[in-house]
Amino acid sequence: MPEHLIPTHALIGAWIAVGLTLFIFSFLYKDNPLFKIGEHLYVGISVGYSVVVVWYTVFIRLIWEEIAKGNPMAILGGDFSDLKHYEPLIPVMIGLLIWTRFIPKIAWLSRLAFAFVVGFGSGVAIPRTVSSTILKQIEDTVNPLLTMSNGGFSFSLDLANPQSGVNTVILLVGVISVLFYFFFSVEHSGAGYVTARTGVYFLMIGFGAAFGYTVMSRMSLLIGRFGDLLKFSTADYGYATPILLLLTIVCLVIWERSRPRGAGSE
Amino acid sequence: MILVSLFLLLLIHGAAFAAPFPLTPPEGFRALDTPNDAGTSISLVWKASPGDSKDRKVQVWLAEKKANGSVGEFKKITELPSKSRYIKPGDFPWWDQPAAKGDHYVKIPSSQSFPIEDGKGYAAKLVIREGDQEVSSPVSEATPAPNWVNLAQINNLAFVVVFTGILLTSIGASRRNPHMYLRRIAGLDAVEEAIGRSTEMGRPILYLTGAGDMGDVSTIAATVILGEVAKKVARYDTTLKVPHRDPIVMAVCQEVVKEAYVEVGRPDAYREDSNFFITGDQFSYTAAVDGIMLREKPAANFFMGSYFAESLLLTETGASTGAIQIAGTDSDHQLPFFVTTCDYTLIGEELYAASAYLSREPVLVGTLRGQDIGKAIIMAALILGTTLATLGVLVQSDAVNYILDLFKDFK
Amino acid sequence: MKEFARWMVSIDRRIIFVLIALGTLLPLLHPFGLPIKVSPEVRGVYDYIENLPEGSVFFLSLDFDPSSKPELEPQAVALLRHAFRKHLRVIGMTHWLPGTGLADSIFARVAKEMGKQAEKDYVFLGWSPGTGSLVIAMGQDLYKAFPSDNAKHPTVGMPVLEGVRNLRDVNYLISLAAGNPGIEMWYVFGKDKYRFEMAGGSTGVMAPGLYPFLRSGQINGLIGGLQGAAEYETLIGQKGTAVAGMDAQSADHFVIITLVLLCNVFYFVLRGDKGRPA
Amino acid sequence: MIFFKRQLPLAITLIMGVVFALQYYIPHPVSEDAITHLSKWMQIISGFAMVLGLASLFQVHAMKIKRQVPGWGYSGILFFAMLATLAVGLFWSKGETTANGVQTAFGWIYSYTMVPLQATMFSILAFFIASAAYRAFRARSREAALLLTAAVVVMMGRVPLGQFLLPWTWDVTQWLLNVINSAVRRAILIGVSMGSVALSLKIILGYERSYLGGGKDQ
Repeated sequence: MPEHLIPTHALIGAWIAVGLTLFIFSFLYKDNPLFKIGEHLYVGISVGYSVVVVWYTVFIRLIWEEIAKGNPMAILGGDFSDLKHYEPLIPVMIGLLIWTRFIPKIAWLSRLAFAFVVGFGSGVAIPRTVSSTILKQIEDTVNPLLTMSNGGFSFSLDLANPQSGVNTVILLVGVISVLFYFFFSVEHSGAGYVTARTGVYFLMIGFGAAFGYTVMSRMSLLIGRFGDLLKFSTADYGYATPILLLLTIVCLVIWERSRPRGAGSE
Repeated sequence: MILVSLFLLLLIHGAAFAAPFPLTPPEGFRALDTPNDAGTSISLVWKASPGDSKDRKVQVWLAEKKANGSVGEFKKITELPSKSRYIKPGDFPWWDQPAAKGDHYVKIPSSQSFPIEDGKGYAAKLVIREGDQEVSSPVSEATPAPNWVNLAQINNLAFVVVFTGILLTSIGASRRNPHMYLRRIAGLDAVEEAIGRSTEMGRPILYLTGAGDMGDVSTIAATVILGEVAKKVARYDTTLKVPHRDPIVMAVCQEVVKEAYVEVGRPDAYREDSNFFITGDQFSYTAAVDGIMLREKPAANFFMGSYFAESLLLTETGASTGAIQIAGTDSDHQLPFFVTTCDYTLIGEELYAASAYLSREPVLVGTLRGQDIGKAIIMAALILGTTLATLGVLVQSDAVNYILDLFKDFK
Repeated sequence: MKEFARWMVSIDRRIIFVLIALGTLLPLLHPFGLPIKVSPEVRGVYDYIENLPEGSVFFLSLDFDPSSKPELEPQAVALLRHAFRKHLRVIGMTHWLPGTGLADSIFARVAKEMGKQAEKDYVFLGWSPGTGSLVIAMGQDLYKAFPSDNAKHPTVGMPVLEGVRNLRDVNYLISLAAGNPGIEMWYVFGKDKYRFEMAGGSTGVMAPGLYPFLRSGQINGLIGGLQGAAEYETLIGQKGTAVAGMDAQSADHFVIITLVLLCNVFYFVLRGDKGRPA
Repeated sequence: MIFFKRQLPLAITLIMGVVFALQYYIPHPVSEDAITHLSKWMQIISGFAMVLGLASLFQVHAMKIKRQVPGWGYSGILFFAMLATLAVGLFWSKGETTANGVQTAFGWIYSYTMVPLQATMFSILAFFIASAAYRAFRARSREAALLLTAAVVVMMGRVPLGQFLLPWTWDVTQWLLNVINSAVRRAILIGVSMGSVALSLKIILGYERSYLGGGKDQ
């Protein structure tokens, strides 16, 4: 067997990856220490990873490298053209205000920073939301029901074409009835009842479609994990998967036996 | 004679073969500052011609105007087929049209080969070519400038202004009358039933506020509803358990629950530990809450707020213990799971509506009413728009666009 | 009958877990290779890339993290193979911090496979904070938003970025998203103002929510989940992990459908009992 | 002082909100420059804000270790994992996951621990969907029946085996997604957008202040 084809670091990596995968899967049996170890490792590593990336992206790339381009001596000497390199200091100040949250006495300063960020975010969002998700959506829902062809008018009954007349009507009925269902100022009785019920039926079919898609999504994730486990179960990787699977089961059995009787899962 | 007529015939025939329409200079050609832009660009318009075809090319030539008013050397900027760049319906709103529908419209931005600067005059002409023939248009001049308002988007601004007005008015109205009419929400009747059942069975009530922080509308709604649930719990003297994953949300909820107990005159029954923090991690939190459900078998589970992948893990465990489950969330991607595993689900905006309905907080009620009016306008626009658009096809008229354009998104 | 139904309903759920595990494992070990049908949503993306001239700027934003790797990595790989085969200039980035390393390795791997060079044929800009503000920043000036790429090399003067000043110079943008920030955010803060053509690829969870944008032409194509990735692999004629996974996907769906049907059969059998079936 | 704590933040929000909402309608270079600079600033500020979230997690677990609450050992594991990743990332690999096409130690940690852990965490949901499908997904009402029927059709139509056995499910799935689902999502989208515009307006106008944190104006 050409075991040496896999470099050592990849081999160790494969064993660790398989081990951690099985730790997490052990949750399917029940909540247990192996799962908790895996989970806390995950949180710890991802926090560590995030800090490193934020450090290099924000503090080095966006702040330090820009400031380092400036020449403080030139500015002291009266040449202000380098001043633009110090622009990142403004957001740094605001960012530091956010950090005052850690110091209860001056924590209120962080409100100024939040006000700045949230104000900008809200302002920027309003016209863009109106444009993309209100006007644009109305625009596409409003369509003529009839089409003009060869001097005559026709109403297309083709269900397979999403733009056909009949689908335009269904879309319109759907949008209006669902909007009406989320309308709280009138009682749903009489014609209102019929419209709201129609809305509910549309909602349920729509959620059904989403449900089907979500099932697909979750299954794909499992398939991906199993694919990796299978890849690492070959002789090239020293049968990592079967060996570690056995070990995990043994650990679970020992844990189960060593627990005092009657102790519930934490 | 015969020869001449033969020659003429050939000429006519040949010309007809190559171009049924003679090469003429473009009509109505003019250059203008590109509307609604940041400057450094000019636009050209000219009328469509029956001779427009793929093979007939249009060249755009530009020249800079000198300070003394003379025109510099013309440079060829681009070449395009004459049968292109027509103004289509929907390109420009009726209140801001650089030219009529069906005309040609070309925007010339500044480029490295021909930089266009604001405030300078530019002369433009078109050269129409077909085969080795060519004709030139008259020269037209324009001065690019940046604009202060994007007129094409003025309907967007109008929408924002009108909506702001509606919102402020309805908040004002609900301050005067916080009991303005709101329709009953089906899931809310179940709340009472669920609490009653818990009391009968002597089992606790579990209430989750979701994964969001206090910046989430759904979390705010969840805390408001918690207050109302807590009042009923205090009256019935049942146990309430609220496990948390965000310390700030927990602090807020402690206040809310305490106030509720005080309000119904049972401050003695309030227990500080009904709100407790578990952890911020999604799956440890879920595992812990599942454990509570299995051990203490609450008679009613409430899931309010925003949820992610953990939703199914929670509701499925809850369903297996036989609890009444009431959910309310705006996380639409998780709604299918709540709907199928819970007894009652407040869908999307119903969650916000429930918080307004129960608390009668003027700002919440007013916002709900304001959004309702906005929705009514949109529903009306959809029905009216479709009718008008169909009418427009029937009578072959563009007049309906005066209304339809108001609800379109222009750039 | 009722006794049986009650016994069946209270069966240990770990037995169902085993069923799912088998439904996944067996087809992976013994694939049966059913043909993949291509939907118009996916074809829309393929056709647009197919018709882009050589050297066009293609922006691929990998907005996901390892938790969605099995669904979105095959999409990314198939799109990159297609783009590199068409000799497009590719710009990559991610809005999801934990996905940075994954996105980086996808770019590096496919580029190596297709013989493409970093900075000449493609660039991976990496991650930067800000989401919506970041998109606006790139729409205004790409070099201000990303002074350097993920490998810390300055972006100004990179051959692959020649003539690209901001998002307006991008010919086609695709966001492969597992949630927010993702496709909708790219539209609202990006395309809405900077007018590039764009499409989306997403996990199955997100896909149904994107159909309104597809219908209105705000995105001109949509690749949904593993099935979408398999369709794209079929279109470019280079089968990969998605096509390989589809048999397991089929089997799993049938296990679930059977379970849902059984659940309802037992439910109706037991419904005669007093009260709500627990 | 009360001015700085209460009115000033509201004033800042109001000014920022109004200015940058109007910015959208102003194509002039002055307005474009403003948003170029501000969006760049926001990038940097978001970096600072992220640290806030990370720090509070740090605090929670440090507390657990200090008080030795049950399970504090797991918090210890978390700390160890975090510090090890930090040390390797900052001092050894300088933040690079690959250097000259070769995986660094930092990249190794990422691809052999973080990737499998995170991917597996979500894949366990596949099992729970299956168990819920068996125990909880019942047609309790007409609505739930419609939901489940649509779900089954889409599950069939979206996989090759379903398309092979019942070819019509493919067409019905396409129709469900393109027409019914689009209508529902569009209505929800319009409703949610109105809600978010309303929230943004309330924030700008000072009706909504919970984002400022810290409960009632202290």
